[in-house]
Amino acid sequence: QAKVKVAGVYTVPIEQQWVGRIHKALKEAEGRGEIEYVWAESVAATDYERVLRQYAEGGQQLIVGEAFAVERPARAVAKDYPKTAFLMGSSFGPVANNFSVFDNYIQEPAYLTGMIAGAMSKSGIIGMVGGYPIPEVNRLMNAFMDGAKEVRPDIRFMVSFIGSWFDPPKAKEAAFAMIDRGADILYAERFGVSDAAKERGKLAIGNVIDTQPQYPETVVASALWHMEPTIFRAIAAVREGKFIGEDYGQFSTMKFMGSSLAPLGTFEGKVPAEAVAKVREREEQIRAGTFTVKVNDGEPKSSM
Amino acid sequence: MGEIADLLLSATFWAATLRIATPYILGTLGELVCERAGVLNLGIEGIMTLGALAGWMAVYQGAGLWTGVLVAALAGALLGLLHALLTVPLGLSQHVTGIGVTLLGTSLSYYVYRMALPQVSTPPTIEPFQPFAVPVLSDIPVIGPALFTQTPLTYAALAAVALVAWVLYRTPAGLAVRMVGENPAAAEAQGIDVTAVRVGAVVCGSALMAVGGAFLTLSAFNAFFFNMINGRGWICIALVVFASWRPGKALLGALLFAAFDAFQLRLQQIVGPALPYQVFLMLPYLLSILALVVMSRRAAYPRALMIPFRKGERH
Amino acid sequence: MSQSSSSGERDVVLRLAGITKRFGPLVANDDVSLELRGGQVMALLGENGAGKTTLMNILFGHYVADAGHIEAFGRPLPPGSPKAALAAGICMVHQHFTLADNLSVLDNVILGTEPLWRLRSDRGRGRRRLAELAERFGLAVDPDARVGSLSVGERQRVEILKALYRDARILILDEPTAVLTPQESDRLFATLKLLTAEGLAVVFISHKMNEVMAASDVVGVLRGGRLVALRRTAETSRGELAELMIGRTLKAPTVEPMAAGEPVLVLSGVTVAAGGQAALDAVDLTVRRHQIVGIAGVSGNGQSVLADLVSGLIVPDAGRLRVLGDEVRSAAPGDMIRRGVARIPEDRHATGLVGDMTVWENLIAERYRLPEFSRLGFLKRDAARGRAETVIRDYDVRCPGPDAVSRLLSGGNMQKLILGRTLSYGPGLILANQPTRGLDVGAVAYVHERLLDARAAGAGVLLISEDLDEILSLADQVAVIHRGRLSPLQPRAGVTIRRLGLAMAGHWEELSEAN
Amino acid sequence: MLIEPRAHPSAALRVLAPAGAVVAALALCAALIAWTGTGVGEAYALLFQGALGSRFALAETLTRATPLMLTGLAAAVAFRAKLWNIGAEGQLYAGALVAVVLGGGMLDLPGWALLPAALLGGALAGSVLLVGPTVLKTRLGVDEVVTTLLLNFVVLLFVSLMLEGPLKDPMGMGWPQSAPVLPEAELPRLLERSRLHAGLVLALVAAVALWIMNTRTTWGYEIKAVGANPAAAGFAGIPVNRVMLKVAVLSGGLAGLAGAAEIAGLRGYLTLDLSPGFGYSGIVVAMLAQLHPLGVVAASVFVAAVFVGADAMSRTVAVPNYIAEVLVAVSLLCVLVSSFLVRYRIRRSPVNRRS
Ligand SMILES: Nc1ncnc2c1ncn2[C@@H]1O[C@H](COP(=O)(O)OP(=O)(O)OP(=O)(O)O)[C@@H](O)[C@H]1O
Ligand SMILES: Nc1ncnc2c1ncn2[C@@H]1O[C@H](COP(=O)(O)OP(=O)(O)OP(=O)(O)O)[C@@H](O)[C@H]1O
Ligand SMILES: [Mg+2]
Ligand SMILES: [Mg+2]
Repeated sequence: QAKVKVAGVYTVPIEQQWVGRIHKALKEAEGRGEIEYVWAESVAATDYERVLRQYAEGGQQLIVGEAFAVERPARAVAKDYPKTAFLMGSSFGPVANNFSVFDNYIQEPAYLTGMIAGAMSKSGIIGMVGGYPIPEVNRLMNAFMDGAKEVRPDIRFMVSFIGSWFDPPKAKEAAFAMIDRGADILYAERFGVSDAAKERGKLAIGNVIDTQPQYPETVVASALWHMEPTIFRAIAAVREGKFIGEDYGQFSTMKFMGSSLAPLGTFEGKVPAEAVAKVREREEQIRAGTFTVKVNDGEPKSSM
Repeated sequence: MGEIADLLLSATFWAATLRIATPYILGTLGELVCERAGVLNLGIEGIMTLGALAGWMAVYQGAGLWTGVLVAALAGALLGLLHALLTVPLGLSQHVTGIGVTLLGTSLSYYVYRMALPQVSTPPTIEPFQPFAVPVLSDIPVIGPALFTQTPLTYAALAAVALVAWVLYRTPAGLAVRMVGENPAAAEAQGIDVTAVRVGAVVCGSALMAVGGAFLTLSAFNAFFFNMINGRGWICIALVVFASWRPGKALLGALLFAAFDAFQLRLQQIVGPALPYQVFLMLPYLLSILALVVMSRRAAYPRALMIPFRKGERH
Repeated sequence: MSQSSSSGERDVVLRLAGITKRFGPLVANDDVSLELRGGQVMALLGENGAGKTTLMNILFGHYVADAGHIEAFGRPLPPGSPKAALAAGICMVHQHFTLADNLSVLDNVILGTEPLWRLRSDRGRGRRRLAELAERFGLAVDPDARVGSLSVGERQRVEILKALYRDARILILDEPTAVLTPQESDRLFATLKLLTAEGLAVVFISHKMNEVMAASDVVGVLRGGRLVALRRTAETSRGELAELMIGRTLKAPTVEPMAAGEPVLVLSGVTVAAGGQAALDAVDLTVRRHQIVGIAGVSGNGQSVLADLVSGLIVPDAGRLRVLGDEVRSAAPGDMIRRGVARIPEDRHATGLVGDMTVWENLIAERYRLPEFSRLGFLKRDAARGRAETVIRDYDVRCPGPDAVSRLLSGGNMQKLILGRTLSYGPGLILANQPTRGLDVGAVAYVHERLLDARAAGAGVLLISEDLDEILSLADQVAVIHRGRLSPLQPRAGVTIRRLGLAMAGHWEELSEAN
Repeated sequence: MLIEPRAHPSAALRVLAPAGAVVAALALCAALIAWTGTGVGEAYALLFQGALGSRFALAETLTRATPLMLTGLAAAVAFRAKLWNIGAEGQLYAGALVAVVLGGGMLDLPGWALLPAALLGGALAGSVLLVGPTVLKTRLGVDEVVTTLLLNFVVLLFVSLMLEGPLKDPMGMGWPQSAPVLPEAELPRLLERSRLHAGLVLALVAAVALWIMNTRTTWGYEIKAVGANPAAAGFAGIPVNRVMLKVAVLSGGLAGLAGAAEIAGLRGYLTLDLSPGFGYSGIVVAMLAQLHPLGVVAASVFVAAVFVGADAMSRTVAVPNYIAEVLVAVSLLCVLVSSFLVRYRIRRSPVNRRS
């Protein structure tokens, strides 16, 4: 059976959590011998369209990437290459028959981590450091805040955005500033935040990837994103010639195993049992579809 | 407002300021040494990037942290040597060479990082420098926790200020550096090898910058990131002017700049969403410009800055 | 200033053999050989560009000769190393001062006298030694003063101190007196005499014939890079030297008596403040047609402010300035040019010409917007080149042509270019600020002639100069400027160098007693 | 060792030097490519192919060259007057911001006026942004290298503020991006099925106009004089400060136009990553061109070709795509050295021999 030719086009280096998850899923497919995988990282927005076109011209069957800041060109390219399948991270809907979209709909585990954070906080203050207030970030922060408020209604939040995706030292400083003002749990949307928590003996909540191995004493829980369901499904569709424009968003939800709450690991037994029970209950309800986490893309605000 | 006053008086605020200031202090000192010798080094951003990578990579490969610092300094010195060779004996445009060096330093760092670590999807980390409380001194109220609970590189940066000031103002070599920056023809007439002094100053200054970059990967953080320096080098260029080319004032400028950053990070949390965060982020830049305007008349820049000196040519 | 008597047969301390130096096609030094003995003073003469400075630069190690050999005290001197030259006891005071304005006198002097890698420079020792030298040779300067704040004379003193500090045994002075007052020059030569008596050998370059005659033991004349003559000073004459230098004899300018006409420049009560002080203090001055008014003074006493006023760069803070009948109210050099003021600036390199532009481009700098040279914003390049050719011909500017880069012209030719640019439009008022500084005797004579021609043609000339000979040989009326105040004008007749010199130090009564 | 100016650099040398520099750069980078295990020859063939080898490649190279040409001209005109404008990046963003506002129909202009308004408005925004530092320089002596550099960061933050605030696209799902410009405000495409747009024509026209200005007009004359020696220019009656302002308007305007043309020709809407450092690369381009406007055209195409080609190559073989920037940087440094070798000769010191 012929391998599917897949290309990844990323605007950031593959170390970034987000792209890292896509890259990891594709690497796995490659390892299983299903695909031939090539990729380009750190592609500037100006060059994004060219790279897409070159891959399309070069006979790639499936092109995976993030179209967030480059929606228009990405869609234009898809129109010019109707035989190529495009699977793009996007806040918009699918189009045509070859342009599908996905997004990090992991608000469900984010909600659950919020519950854990609410239960673990002694000071009742949680600090949250983000890059930019975009929907993909806001959505998770808001869900997290909702979860925390569920278990502890009087909890308060500090939110700040550092105005950069790539400045861990700065994220760390922002986190220090929050710790200095009383936060004892930090929502680590960016690299650097957990380091601040670790250095000061505070706790942190991970996001997208599981960072507990690096911070065993610090990271209590993480909301994990798994791109495998999305990617594998798209690859299968291409192989079978059944790829159509659709929204893969749901495959990032817990129901489809597209996201999960990371195991408590080193914090097993340290989180109050009562809270754990509540979290497990919610987890079940979410899987069963009896509880839905609200999707709120609005900018989260401090409540100090 | 009381809250803001409390903030400004808290030890943690000043500790953060000093921490944030460290790469600026080292970078600004490095640039200052170059400019004092008459060479504008716009390669700083690239040199800091290379320093950040080289130091981190050495430690990642198993070297000790201080060896990492040394490796960073060496890498910076090498890139500085390139800048120096092109701008001093050859007398090429310092602007363009500097921008070329920055391009080279950053792109080469990224290339090497990707070649060395092709398959990572989470950034590999090292065990960085830890804060170290100086016994006794760190117990002084407010000042103690602010000044004396830093990581070793921050102490090193403070020592570097004193060292650079001493060398510049108290030693024959420093006098030679200042003289080649003021009037290279005069220095040559006193038997000073202008080329050697300028190259030496640029190399040493670049080593300092690179250590400033390495602070980010060895102390402030534990991994190397693309775009890690994030414009810090350019800020140092401004700080040198702000400091009127004096080491003490460079320290002051770096602290002021860092204080704004630290303040801004905290103010966001106090004032909350009253003002967009970008306004806070803009403040340090706008204030730097304002400071330049206020003190422009008094700025005594090295007279021969950016003016090439080739031996045997008319000057 | 009498001839050194110590020229008895001492040892040869310096030997230059067959020095040749080329800059591209130009041969700046052509097989020059020289010998200098201890205690001897050798003057080097030659036109601008004859190769004097180049020869000394080779001796001192700034340049490397293409051929030739140098020996100091019997030992060969490695080429291209000022450090080696200094170590051999050779010191050089350069044509243009080599001092860093922003550093202190002490810094400037001790630089390079200690090993670079010492942990601490011994400034105490430096200070003591400076004080000692100052005492011994009467060269007092505040060691902590910023060089930029010193007067020209004081800077010259620092240059000499630099040499003495290093125990110079051979001292090169390149046009050391070009910017000094007569008194300062006298002091310099007095100091040199003390030093030569102790065995110091001196080479000095000068365009001033009287100095050469008075202070040297031997004279070398360079022409086109070749050493064309070497004479004992006692056995030659000014006339012979001038002829050797430029190939012809020069006669002193003759100033025809002329009746002064209407006023072209009137300053009444003009005050200009600079940095809180009055740079010009209630100055009254009138220049009339057919008249040359000479302003003497030590530089830094307000001359440049006066020149800036007449150039249109600044306006008075108080008082009135009238130029060719108009009251001047705004600072605009262009307006001055349109009124008919010709301006010869003090520094031809810094303000006179744009060195990187061609001769024709420089020639139209004052008039490029007039219909003569442009139309609808487009330059008339042919008209400009044509004009350049005319000026090159009429003013005898030696250069390859209108497209030559003006930086490559010698000082004298630059000056001719400036004269051509500004005098050829028949000005009513001429500002001549140090018009002959650094020029060789031939070029000086040329400039003087042109100024006198303009005077004859009806222009009034404001001549600012530190060269008292120049003032006394050209001016109809003389005044002295001191600390921003201008003495009343005196007819030249009866004013002597000595009186002028005293007046320049602030004793105006000396000037007026001449009447 | 002695460095001596050459009296008359030969014509052959002038022509061969840049070519030699490029060869040297390729040779230096060959080591990096060999490290990956890829054949160097193959890699470079792919590079050439990717930069110029097809209609698509050519169109892409020219598309990327367009903003570089404009920022390169911006730097060239300013540097000629020794106005060290390091702020083209900020000016570009300012231009783009205004272009998006005007081109988006904010002012209710008639359709035909949208495009000219967007382009002119963008240029004007760039001008204004440089006039500030220039006035500070001429009036107060504030170093413009630093102020223009710092303003880049301020502008970027301001753009970010606008994109998250008033200019945020209501249809943008919360992303910090502006609404697209109206179709009437778009520059026409030059080639079917390519991204090449009429911004290139604007850039070429600007280059020729600047060339004429430099060599034939009083403006060019003034700028040269002021750049070479402001004191002498001022003494001769050239209004130095006014000339500086003119230069600022021109230079900032060209950089602003670069941003406006990227919006109107390529992107359609504004995001924070509009420019991958075009403003800074413009300096590189200007210097490679030795500030000659027509040279800027060649240099920008060269830089764009190296980048596009290397980028394409890195995707075909296993060479990290950062090689593109390494190549641009090394080429720049090599061209600098070669331009030096055209003007100077290095020779061994003659020995101090007896004659
Ligand atoms: N570095 C240099 N490069 C090129 N040409 C030079 C250089 N230095 C000197 N020259 C040339 O050498 C010739 C001799 O110049 P030099 O300065 O020695 O003359 P000079 O006799 O000292 O003149 P002046 O009386 O004006 O001081 C000049 O024509 C000049 O063009
Ligand atoms: N940078 C330079 N490169 C090459 N040649 C130069 C340079 N500067 C000056 N020259 C040469 O210098 C010569 C004349 O300059 P020089 O300095 O001798 O004039 P000058 O008479 O000393 O001027 P002034 O008396 O005003 O100082 C010219 O012939 C020119 O060739
Ligand atoms: Mg000379
Ligand atoms: Mg001279």
